[in-house]
Amino acid sequence: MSNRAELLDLAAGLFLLCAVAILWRRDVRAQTAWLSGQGIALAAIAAILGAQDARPDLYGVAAGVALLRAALLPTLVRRAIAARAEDRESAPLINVGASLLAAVALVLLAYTVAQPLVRLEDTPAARALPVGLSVVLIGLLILVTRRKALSQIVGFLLLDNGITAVAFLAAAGVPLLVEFGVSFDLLLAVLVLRVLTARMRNLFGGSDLDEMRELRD
Amino acid sequence: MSAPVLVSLAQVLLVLLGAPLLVGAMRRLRARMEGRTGGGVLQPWRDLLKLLRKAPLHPQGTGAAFRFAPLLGVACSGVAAAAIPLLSTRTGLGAGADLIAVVALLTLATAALALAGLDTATAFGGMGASREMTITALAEPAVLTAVCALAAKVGSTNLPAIVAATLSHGARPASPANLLAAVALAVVVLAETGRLPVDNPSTHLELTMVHEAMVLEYSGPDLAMVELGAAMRLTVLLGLWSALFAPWGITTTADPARLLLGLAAFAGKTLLLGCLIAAGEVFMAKVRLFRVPELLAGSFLLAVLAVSASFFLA
Amino acid sequence: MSVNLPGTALAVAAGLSAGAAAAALCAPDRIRVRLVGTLSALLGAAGAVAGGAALAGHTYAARLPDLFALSGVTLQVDALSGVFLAIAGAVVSATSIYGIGYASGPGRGRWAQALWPLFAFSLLLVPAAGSVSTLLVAWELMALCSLLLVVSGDPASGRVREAGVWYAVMTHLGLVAILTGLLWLGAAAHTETFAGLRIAAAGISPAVRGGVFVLLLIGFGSKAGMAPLHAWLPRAHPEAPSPVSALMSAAMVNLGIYGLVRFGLDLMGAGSRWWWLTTMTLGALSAVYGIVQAAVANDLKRLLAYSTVENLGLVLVGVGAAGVFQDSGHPALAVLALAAALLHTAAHAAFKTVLFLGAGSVLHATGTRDLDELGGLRTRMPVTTGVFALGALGAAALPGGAAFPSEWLLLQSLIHGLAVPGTLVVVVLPVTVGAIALSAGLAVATFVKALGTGFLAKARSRAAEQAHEARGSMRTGMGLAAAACAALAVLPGAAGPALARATACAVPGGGPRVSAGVARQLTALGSTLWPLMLVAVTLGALVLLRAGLALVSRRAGQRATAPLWDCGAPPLTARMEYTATSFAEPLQRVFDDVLAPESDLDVTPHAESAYLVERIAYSRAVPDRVEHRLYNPVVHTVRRAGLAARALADGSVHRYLGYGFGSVVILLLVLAAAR
Amino acid sequence: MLSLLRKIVSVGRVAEPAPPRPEPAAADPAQRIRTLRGSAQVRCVDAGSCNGCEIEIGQAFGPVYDAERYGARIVASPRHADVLLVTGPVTRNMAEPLRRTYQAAAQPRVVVAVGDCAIDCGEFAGAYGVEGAVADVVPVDLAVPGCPPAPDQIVAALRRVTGR
Repeated sequence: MSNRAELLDLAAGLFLLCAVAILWRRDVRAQTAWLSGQGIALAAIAAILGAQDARPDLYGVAAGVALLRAALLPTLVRRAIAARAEDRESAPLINVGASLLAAVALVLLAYTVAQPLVRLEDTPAARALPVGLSVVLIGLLILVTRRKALSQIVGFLLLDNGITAVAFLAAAGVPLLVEFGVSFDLLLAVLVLRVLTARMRNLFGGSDLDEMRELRD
Repeated sequence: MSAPVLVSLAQVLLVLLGAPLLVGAMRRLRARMEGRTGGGVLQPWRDLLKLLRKAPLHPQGTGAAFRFAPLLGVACSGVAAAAIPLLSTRTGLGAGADLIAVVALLTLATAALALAGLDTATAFGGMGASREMTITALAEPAVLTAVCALAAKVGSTNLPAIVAATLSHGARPASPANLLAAVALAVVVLAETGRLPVDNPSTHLELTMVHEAMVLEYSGPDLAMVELGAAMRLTVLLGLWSALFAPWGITTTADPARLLLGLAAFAGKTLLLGCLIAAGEVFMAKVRLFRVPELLAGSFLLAVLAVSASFFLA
Repeated sequence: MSVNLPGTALAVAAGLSAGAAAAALCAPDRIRVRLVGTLSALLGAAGAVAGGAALAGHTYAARLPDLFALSGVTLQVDALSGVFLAIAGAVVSATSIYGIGYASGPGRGRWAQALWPLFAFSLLLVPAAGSVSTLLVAWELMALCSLLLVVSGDPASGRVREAGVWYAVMTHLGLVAILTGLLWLGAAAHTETFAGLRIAAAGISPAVRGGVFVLLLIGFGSKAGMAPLHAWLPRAHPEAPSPVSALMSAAMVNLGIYGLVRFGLDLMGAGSRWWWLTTMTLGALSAVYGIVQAAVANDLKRLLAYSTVENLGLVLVGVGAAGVFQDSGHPALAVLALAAALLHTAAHAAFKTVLFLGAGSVLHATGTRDLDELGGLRTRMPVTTGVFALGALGAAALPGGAAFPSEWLLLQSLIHGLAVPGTLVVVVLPVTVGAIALSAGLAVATFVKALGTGFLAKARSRAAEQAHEARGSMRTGMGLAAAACAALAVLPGAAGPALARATACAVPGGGPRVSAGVARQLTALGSTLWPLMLVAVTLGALVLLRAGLALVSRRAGQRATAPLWDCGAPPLTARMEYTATSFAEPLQRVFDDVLAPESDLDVTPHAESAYLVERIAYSRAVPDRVEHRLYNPVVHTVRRAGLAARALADGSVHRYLGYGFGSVVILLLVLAAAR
Repeated sequence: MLSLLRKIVSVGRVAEPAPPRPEPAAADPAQRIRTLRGSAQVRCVDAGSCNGCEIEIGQAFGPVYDAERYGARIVASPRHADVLLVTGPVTRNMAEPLRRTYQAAAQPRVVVAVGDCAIDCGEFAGAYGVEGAVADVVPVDLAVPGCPPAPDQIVAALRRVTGR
């Protein structure tokens, strides 16, 4: 096996490890640190794919991803936490142990459903596809099971990282423009959510989603 | 005596003599980071020798379990030290050096000490035993699943075989399966050796104790054996971890010169890992007892991922 | 022609069984117990000889057409039957000797004693059966005898009656499932002998075979304590007299495994993959659920019963894995997994006999099974404690224990199974390994609890303070079982050839070459464990010597005795000890979602002020959740249906006759329409 | 975490340089009991003090005085201990626990009376709740006078035990 494929595997492994760590930790600040790590791993995946297919544009994408996912977005989330200390704990709906066991099931599920795709095209990138899929599912799990709006943002970012990874691995990279378009949408979304949570906090004194149910009318 | 047997004996001797020094170095580093000077690397040995010279006591109402658990602890760690390829893959136990058997042997020592804690009939002894057994029970799935990930590729749970296979492929230790399994086992090693964030080895408050609470009743030579056993356990587990994930320096022969190199590598790696743990402990607080299962569930998840990753990645 | 060893031994066993039963009914009281016990022990020995001979390669087949009115009796003994014959025989021997001392007390009826040899013989007859009808008859005999023995403990007690009802209902529902399944199979194959079925099974449609397997899995699985059909076990085992519990838990439940292996693997040729994945999943589930319940149980015998659920779950995992590997064309792995399952069955039988007999001695000596009231037995019952410790070491699957080699082998087969291609295998195997590991870890905690709070430390009640050592024959019985435990722990390799022969019966593709490979592997296992043990023992001795030296060099005299450290504030009473409940509390909290324990806190304030507490009552119970969630609704529905049906029965004879007449007419109409 | 690391680096070592070893005297435990040379596990017993001495003992084991570098370490059980640091006048309620603590420690053991109260009941002499000085209850090997004694005096006493 080539050196590059091994590096790709390693980056994919790190990518998955970061997702698990985000699920594992309760402290949102620690989660953002892992999110940065994941952004770096994602950028590494893009760069390795670029080197493999000799596509310089992917280097650009990698740089963009690194800037945005590893630095900008986590910093935004961290700023949002800095304002209020009590939101640091992610307050999961089901206990962390159970959600970790659920993640075991999800990863195995991702692995099972990705098998036909892997068989279709047996490249190192395709074989790493279940990793991306797993991260998407774990992101969704966090979105579903976490109570605080901030940890929902983390879950959202995780989900998007997963989708991006799937895009890289399955289609060997998306056009530069599309990637940046998506990324800026994401940035916008995070900013909006941040502003919203800040305002909610000022109005209601907390961002517990269960307590927001009354806001629907 | 054949060379592999000598290698094993050397490993046992090394762990026996070196374990207290490792603990001393870790305490020293921690003291320095806290602005103190600390007791020096040799202090644990001084403590041990003093304890051995003290008068042995027989606490009323304790029985054989209490009396023999410390010795069993040292014996189990010693046998593990003989089995794990710390210096060379040619250890004297050959096929007996099985990863599962070594893990089970260390569990046996834990169970014996827990029985000793219960045997004292004191509240603290029972409390420590209960907590220790809870943690051990929950750590087991992560260990064996990680073992599964490591063994699946080599096709054997034999330790020298696993280490030799890793050594023969230069870049193998960095595969994603190994990476995930390494993190999983690292958490387990922390839990099994009673380090932060699972247990605080330097606590004086009985209600927060896990391992310490079981041994409150020991004194003199018995306590020396308990402490020596704990130190050897730490060294052996760190050695096992480094043999599995950073096997550099371990020879596949019994050549004396290479063994010396292996010795230096072993000392360096173990010291580095020990110092990492000690330094980490300065920054960390103990987690609540009922969050420990979360920690171990995460470790189990990583181990399962390691197994899956060994299939879908590389 | 030379004498056929298994056949002769079985005939001897039959004679001894009849003799012992007759002796129980007729012999004078003075010698009755001793005579029945001795004859039953010999019966067991004969069974063990039959099994041993079968394992050594002797086979036996016979047809006795006149023995039974309609179908006759067909017997057939091969190495696979041999495993179960040998186990059952050995367990019968140990428990019968134990029973002499146990039954000597007052209130032991003749009928209960007469049933004992019959039950024992039925345990030998089931694996020796060579046709469906013989198997069913033997099975029913076994079920009936065991049921009567369960309720023989104390028929007046409500709990015993309740246990009896549960056991009766579940064992008969299981029988119905087996009966239906086997009749269906027999009808499809047009034969009822095993030899005929083996040939005909290949021609039966997969759908029929699948249906038969599901029925058999339900029937045999419920006998083997497979979750969620285990509910009778934790009820029947604690209430039955201890030798009966031992015999049921160590020998009878194994026959469920025998049925599955015989029909699923041997006669129906492994079938489809989903059969075995189901078996494996249910096995893993049973293992984890059983041991979680055992970990929080206070009743020593209930704990042991749940441990049986766990261990049989592990055996089911092995059997399931064997099926999966066989199905995917890896006979060598299948043989390995099946050998692990059979070895674990034997190991479980050995240590569970020890543990149940030990628990019986404790019950005999103290009158309680509640771990929270025991403790301190170590000084008063040293032999029982030692033997129980050996059994607990086995049950915890630690090195030196009986179950360690078999669990090790099981893990080996699963780990090597990862090489089998197939997504499902890759998904299922790691999770199964995790489940086995979790059950092994919890088993350690469970048996540290059982030994530590039950036997070590201080007595927690007067009953435990006044305990006495078990009688001579009880000690002998326990000692025999403990010796078997020790042998399995240190010499598992010796079982290699026998297991190879037994697995060759069930895994046809294996062939002698593969079996020889397994034998080699098992021998290697034996030699693998030897150095470990040896070195551990030597090192232990060395360290001991060192400690002794330190002692001698410092002070020639004895160790000074000091009071326990009580934090300076005496007295340190037994009430301050950790109890079994408090020991298991962290685990109970961790598995809160699985166990759903019920706790009740009742605070009675003082009459004068609401802020002063007069009394606090706390109670906690961990009911079987499966039973609550699954069985109770079914029972309620059935009861409601029954009540509704009572409206039909108003006592009028005419009406009842009318029902009969009506059904005959409807039946005839259906037949006519079908024509 | 980074800020903590920065603080560790910037503060560095705060332990004061070790003062010269106290002159060994014939009455020193280290001279009498060769077993304890180089290592002493310490158990503190508050027999009824005002907690002034406890604060000073805490300082003695803190970063500045750092008694650990001379081989002394605080432990959680008298079974593990060689040295009992007893403070305060012995109150009636603490007399028996003190005796039992002394018995619980394995031979050889050293009792250090810390503070004036421990030596002669100090301010509390003759009070109704006081049983007597520490020496009235258990044999005392070393005394550290002062109300409260300074940490360096406590450290010096411990050095007399460990001989370092």
